[in-house]
Amino acid sequence: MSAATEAVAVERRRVAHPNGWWGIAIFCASEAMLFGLLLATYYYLRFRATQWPPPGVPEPKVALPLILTAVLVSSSVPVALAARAARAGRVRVAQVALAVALAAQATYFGLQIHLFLDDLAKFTPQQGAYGSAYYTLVGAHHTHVAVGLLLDAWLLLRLAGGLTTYRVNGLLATAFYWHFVNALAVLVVLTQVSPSL
Amino acid sequence: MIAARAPRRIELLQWFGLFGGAAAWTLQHAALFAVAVARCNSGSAQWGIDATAWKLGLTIGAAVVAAGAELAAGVTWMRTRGAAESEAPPRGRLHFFSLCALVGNVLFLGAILLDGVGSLYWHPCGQA
Amino acid sequence: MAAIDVLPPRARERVDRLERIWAERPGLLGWLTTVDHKRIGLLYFFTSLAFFGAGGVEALLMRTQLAAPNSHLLSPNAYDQAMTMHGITMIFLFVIPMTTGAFGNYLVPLMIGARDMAFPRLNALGFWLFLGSGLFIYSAVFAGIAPDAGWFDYVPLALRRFDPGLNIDFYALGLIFNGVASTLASINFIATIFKLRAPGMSLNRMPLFCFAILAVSFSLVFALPALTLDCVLLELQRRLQFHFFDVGGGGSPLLWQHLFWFFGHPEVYIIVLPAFGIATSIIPTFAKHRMIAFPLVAIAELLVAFIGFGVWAHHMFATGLPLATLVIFAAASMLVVIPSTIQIFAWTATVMMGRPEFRAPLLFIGGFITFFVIGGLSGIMFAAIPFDQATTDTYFVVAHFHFIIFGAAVFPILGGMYYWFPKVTGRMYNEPVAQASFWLSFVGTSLTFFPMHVVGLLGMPRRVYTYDSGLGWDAYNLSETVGAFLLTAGLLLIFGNLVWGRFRGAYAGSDPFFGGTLEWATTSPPPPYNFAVIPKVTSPYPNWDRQDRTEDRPRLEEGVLTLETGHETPASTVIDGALDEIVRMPSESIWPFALALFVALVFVALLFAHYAVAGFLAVAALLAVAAWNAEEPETA
Amino acid sequence: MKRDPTRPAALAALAFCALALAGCGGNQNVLDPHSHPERRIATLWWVMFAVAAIGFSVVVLFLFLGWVRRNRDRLPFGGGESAAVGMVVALGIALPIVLLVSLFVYSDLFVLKSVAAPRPGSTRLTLEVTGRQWFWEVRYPGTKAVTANEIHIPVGTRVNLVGKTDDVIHSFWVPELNRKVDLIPGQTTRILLEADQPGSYRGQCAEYCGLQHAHMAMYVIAQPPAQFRTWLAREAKPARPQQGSPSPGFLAFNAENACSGCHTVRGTNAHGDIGPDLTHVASRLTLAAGTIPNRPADLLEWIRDPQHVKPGAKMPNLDLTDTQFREIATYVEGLR
Repeated sequence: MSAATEAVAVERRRVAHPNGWWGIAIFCASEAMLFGLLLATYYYLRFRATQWPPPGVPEPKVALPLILTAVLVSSSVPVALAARAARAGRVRVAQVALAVALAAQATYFGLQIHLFLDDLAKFTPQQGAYGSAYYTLVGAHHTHVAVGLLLDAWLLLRLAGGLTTYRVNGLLATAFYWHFVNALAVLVVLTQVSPSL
Repeated sequence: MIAARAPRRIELLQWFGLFGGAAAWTLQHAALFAVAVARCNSGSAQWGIDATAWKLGLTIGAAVVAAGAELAAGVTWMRTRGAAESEAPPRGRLHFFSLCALVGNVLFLGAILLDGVGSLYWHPCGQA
Repeated sequence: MAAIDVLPPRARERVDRLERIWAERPGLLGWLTTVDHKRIGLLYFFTSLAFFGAGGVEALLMRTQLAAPNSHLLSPNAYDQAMTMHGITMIFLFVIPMTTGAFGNYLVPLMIGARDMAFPRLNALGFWLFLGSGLFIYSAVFAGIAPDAGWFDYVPLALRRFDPGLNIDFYALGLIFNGVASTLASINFIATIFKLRAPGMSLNRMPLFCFAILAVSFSLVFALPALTLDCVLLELQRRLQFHFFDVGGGGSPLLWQHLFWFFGHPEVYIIVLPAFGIATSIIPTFAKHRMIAFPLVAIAELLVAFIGFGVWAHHMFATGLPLATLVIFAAASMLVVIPSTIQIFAWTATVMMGRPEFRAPLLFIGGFITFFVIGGLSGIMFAAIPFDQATTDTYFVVAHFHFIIFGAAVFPILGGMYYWFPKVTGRMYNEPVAQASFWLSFVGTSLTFFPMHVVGLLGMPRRVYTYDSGLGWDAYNLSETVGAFLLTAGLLLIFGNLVWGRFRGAYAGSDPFFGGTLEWATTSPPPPYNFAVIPKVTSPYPNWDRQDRTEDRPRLEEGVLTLETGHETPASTVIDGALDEIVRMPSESIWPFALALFVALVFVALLFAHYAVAGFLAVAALLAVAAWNAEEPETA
Repeated sequence: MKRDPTRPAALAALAFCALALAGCGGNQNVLDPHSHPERRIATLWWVMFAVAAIGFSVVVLFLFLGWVRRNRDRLPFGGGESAAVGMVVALGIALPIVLLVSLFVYSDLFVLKSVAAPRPGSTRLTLEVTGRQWFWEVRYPGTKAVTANEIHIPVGTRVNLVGKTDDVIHSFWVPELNRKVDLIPGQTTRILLEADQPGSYRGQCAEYCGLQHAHMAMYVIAQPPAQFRTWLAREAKPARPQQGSPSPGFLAFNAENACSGCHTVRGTNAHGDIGPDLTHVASRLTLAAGTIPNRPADLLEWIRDPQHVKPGAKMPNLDLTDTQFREIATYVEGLR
């Protein structure tokens, strides 16, 4: 029987999550702790500062980051669709949904990088604790998005060669990763803009 | 082969029993630390946080949840009484974890109360 | 192998097919490309043993320097480097890779009746990364610029202003590197224990050793990010002048300590938990009795790991934090004791209930319990804030944690080496010599570490490269040094015994000790596929269920769960261990090794601040990942 | 050498030094308390030690019983499987909870009260100690007195010691008087210092602070209040002005990139701030933060080759002639 039909059969039979899903889930748990501590660091330093951001540093923009985050979070929908389609063996649908998600996420990433450089022109991490915490937190988040983009691109490439159990698992894992990153994005952006609220 | 399914309610009781106390203590412990830091640092001190109220609320809330978890564990244990710990799931596993939870929640309840008493006993920012 | 030679033809065929399917490339290349958890376990074993030797030499250098007051064997800087490297080596390059990497890797799949880890290639990657990080850190030693700010690396001492060399960069980058390896290994253990348990092994029938490894893996997964983040922030500050730890820039030196100990205290339990697991494997075997209060012991292993995350600030009782903050950590430090007391009395009760046979492995566990109680009791004292503030950073602490992380963590490792030696090599060690080696190590350990309590109470601080005469410390220090050399002799005797056993020992057969867990249900050494037929499990001590074991032979003939048609292992539901699917396992691959190599080079480039080069190497690493991913088990 | 008018004072100082050094033998003992807080800590230790000893004996006894009675399937004190589980619950859970909670209340609520930092202004005397690599700078607010590695306090008086650091983290610790407290950059930490009988109490830096962490000791000298006041008065004075033409030692001391670049001698133009204040160095017990006793021979050795006496210390080996070294030593010996 062909790899694709076998993959679908496996998906039908299985009641628990596959190994790969557990692997990425535990990895994300570790990443969650990393971001939790990163946020804790941000607030620990903030609690000590009488002015946050310090004088001479502009308050963070609010509207644009929030809108962008909304875009990123909404990309969870096509990602979920792709995963569902792949489990049902509908490779075309999976590819299209994944491509849509990739497009949205890439736009988000591009604009965020633009904002990042824009901020750097205004104030630097070397200026003090605020800048250091701000850029480290936001930078860490962008890195995770970049990794997600690579995963998407790679999966699209592989799906062109049809479905296998391995690729379906890969897609399920990537989907989980994106839902996780999107959830974190909310926490990160709220912290990022909090001084202006 | 699919394992026999236990009624949903007792499953929930078992898992709440197992994790309830742990979750309550984790939240209270972390929050107490956060409140202490926020209360005593130059920046956040201006926010006028009422440390005592927070500590009291957190402690009582957490204690209630942990007690509830202990209760849930107790119920699970009664419902599966007589089962061997290594018996086939779900019965054996329910019994096994109810025993674990009965012990765990006692510890967490103790930790929650000591946390509360200790942090309320001392002046919020007096240096050690 | 005797068991397999007399197989009836149909079973014989299946076994032969399994042998063919699971055979790996021979020779050096085979070791570079292997994904067999047993061979990877052995790689971990010998590598971490080598680092154990290095850490031991550092310890002996320090003890020799401290044997007498005002001695000049080591310069202050040489001493500081030895002190720092001793800590880093023993924790990150010996105990963790030895317990999880070697024991965990070799035993977990065998104990749960699986044919390999859930992610065999990731497993290989974990080892090669660990090896890389170890070599990376030790290259600093040979360059004479090893980390010298202590394994706890407090700022500001570790900042550029006070430590301008590469020493601390080796520390920070090396530990980030090492953390990646440990995290990957832990993820693999959790997935394996959750998913690959033999059908019938519901969580309440899982061996206690697996509970311990599960607890350790979760601790690592959640604790390591703190260390990684701390080291990243440190490098950002040292290299790019960020401000996290300097007051001038709005940072805080205590931030380092909070993050470090948020990792550092769970770390203590990470070090000692596998020892619990080994003890809970050895005691029932030699007491010939199931572990008393099995569920309580199981949950205790998980609880100690969990509560261990709530006690970090008890390492900071002297930093002048507010009392109201300290006291909640004192509270948690009190409660974290209970899981250990549960286990101690469960172990002793099992020994009393059973008919214990005090052979070498059980002797080592007896030593372990003794030392663990001493170190545990002195540990409780640090939950008493005033006493902690009086004795922290003295030799009393050194005594306390060496009883824990040497007495309690390493003795079971040594006992475990004897216990599983026949399983791994198929031969026996020499019992009388083994018992002698125990007593020698026991006396050596006591003589080395016990006087440290006294000298600490007499006011001797830690981390001093020398001390003045006339403070009443001299005699104690001398005895500690003598003890250290006795202990070394004991350890050498152990390893000598094992080497002898490997080549001259009598053949052991598959189950010389009548152990209760599944690793004893297969041949010694186990075949590449571990079990010709995936064993039936109906209790936490399946190897003692004669009925089930006698069924294995007919099941092999009928081919029930023999899976001899592909490179496969069964996967079960997470909680109740019901058979869920048959997983195709990947075969040997060079890509884990290649990837680890590129990652190592990335860290070297970062060390020398060639960021562009690091970027190119990172791309190369990504390509290696792609190549790895393109090799799919189904198509292979 | 001209006759020293302050000989009696010097003799007194020497006598005191001898007494102090005699007392140096092992007087860094946590369990030899000389103050109220430290007595509470020592008691706490003995209580915990007693309970610990019992607990340890019980476990070892159980192991021993398991070994001698290895052929019975029952607990030594009767009872089977369920009794064993009962034992685990009783001795492993119930009893420890009771003991630990009592220890928590006793130590972390009550004993802690007596060792906790004094509220600012709650004490008769306040003094400032600054940890520096690798010596202790001591100031008495309200006076000009600045000294190093030697803290004089009036006996039987509660003193609020305010700790700071100039560089890395140090930890102030005088075992026989109280617990320790870390000195952290960017903040001050307080600790209660009191001695209930005269004497000199050795203390040492307790937080790893770099190369010479091992040689960062200090003495707390508890004196009768009258004696303390005279000491403080003398310590606050500037150095005795040079009679007539400045001595060659004085000149060498103040020469370009010589001692005065790093050291202060109040009343002269030596204003260096890297090393300790030397205004009255000759009256101190030890040199280089307790590394060597303050005797002429050791002083000369120290000035001539500090990097041999205390490798890594901030004090450089100066490129001077032997006579210059001797002249400097003579000058420094005169700084009483």
